[in-house]
Amino acid sequence: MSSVGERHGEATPVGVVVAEVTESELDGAELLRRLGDSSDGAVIVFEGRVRDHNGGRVVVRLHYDAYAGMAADVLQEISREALARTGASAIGVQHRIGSLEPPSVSLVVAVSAAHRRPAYEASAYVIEELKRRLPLWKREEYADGTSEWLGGHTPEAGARGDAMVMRGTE
Amino acid sequence: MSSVGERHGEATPVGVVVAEVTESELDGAELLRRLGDSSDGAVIVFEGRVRDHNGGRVVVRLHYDAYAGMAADVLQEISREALARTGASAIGVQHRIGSLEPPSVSLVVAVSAAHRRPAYEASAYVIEELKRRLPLWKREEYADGTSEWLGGHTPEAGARGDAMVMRGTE
Amino acid sequence: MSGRFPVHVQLFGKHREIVGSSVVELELEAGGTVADLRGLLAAHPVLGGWLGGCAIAVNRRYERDESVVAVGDEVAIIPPVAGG
Amino acid sequence: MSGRFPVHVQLFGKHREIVGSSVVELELEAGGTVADLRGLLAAHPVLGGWLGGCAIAVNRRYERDESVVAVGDEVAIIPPVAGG
Repeated sequence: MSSVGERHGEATPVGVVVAEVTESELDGAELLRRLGDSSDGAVIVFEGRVRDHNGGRVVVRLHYDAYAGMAADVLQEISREALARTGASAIGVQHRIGSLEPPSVSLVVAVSAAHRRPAYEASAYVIEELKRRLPLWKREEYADGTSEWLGGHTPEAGARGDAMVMRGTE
Repeated sequence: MSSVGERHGEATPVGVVVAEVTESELDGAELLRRLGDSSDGAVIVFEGRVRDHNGGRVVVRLHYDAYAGMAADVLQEISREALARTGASAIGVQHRIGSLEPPSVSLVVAVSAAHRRPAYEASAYVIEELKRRLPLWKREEYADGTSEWLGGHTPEAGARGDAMVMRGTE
Repeated sequence: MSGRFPVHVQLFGKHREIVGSSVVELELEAGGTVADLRGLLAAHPVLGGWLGGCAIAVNRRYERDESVVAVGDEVAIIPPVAGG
Repeated sequence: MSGRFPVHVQLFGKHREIVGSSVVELELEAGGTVADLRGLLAAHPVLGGWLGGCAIAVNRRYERDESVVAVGDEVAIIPPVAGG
């Protein structure tokens, strides 16, 4: 894996390896292998998986819908913010869309960094922020044949962390 | 993977899947596959890897020495504490010993949980605590042929988190 | 610029389901803002009751009520998001 | 119990290197504690200068200075640990 900048420095930003919304099956192991060069002492992979129950109801399927074009931009933006805030060296993030059955992987967030703390911080930041502003929705389908769109967060205009940008009349 | 307790409850403790010190090569992907049943919405795998530099010096090899019998007990104990504190459902932790070259994996910590927060908390707890009290040492070997045992933490007697146990005359 | 221009508002999640379409077409006055767009959406017979907690994205960015919408802008209503 | 008994103290990391062995043998008085053991180690010609920040493990648990060491206990000096 190629790196940018000093080979033996503490900060070797490799950047955003992948930031995508996809209908393909996800595999955290793939990013675990791809991320990290020889100056990275820590790699963390988070997999979000579809659970077979929620709030006491049996879940048979989760359907994810996304504003695909915007979602990829938002994932890219969140990843860059996480790198800038924490000094982590590389991030890969993938969110699956379509119909998923338990225990399919719906989300993979992978981070590499020189040390463990920036790796944890970047990983948590990406997940918290994507829950806040990734234009993506899920409908749970239950064993009794009913289904429900799950409530979530209202994204804030201009809420782009360190990189707040306004537009229009302001 | 078998689980203990309620299949659809929020807390289904599966326990400590593995807690070992080993001379064999480590692979986080293996635990990523093993951990998590259909009630777990989050799986995190942390890989600690040998870096090719430290404090400005080029590292060619890291030699890990352990008090093997005790180390396995300590990993088991830390893992149980992490499960009890966070409500995570399963943990696997492996530390490699012997001579490792960059970017070999020296440590794998894998956690599954119903939700992401307990997964992160348990993962961080295991790593922080093992750095505090796992009887294991590392000697860095540098490009110039010199080597050095790295300084670390002094383990505290009775420092066993929630499960503090005394012995002897007290 | 004067007069009215068409805006194709993209729908997602529950909105798409209740409207039975992935887009609604509205007409905005020149110089119209995100707030004006929200006013038109509130008057929509089906969507009107389902705008609580929604954001508006213009050209793939979340925009404040004061932002002006221009001819050709890509506009979408974003119901509360729930990724992960 | 009275008299003295042998204690085989396991060494690790730098200790093993400087002593050139994985064990040192000491004799402890019956009823002797971890503190007594530390006293004997401090008098060791090689180890004496390398005990800063070390813990003592008895039967694979870190023990306080007051803890009594008994015949047959598994004893080890634990230099500052550095896992990860």
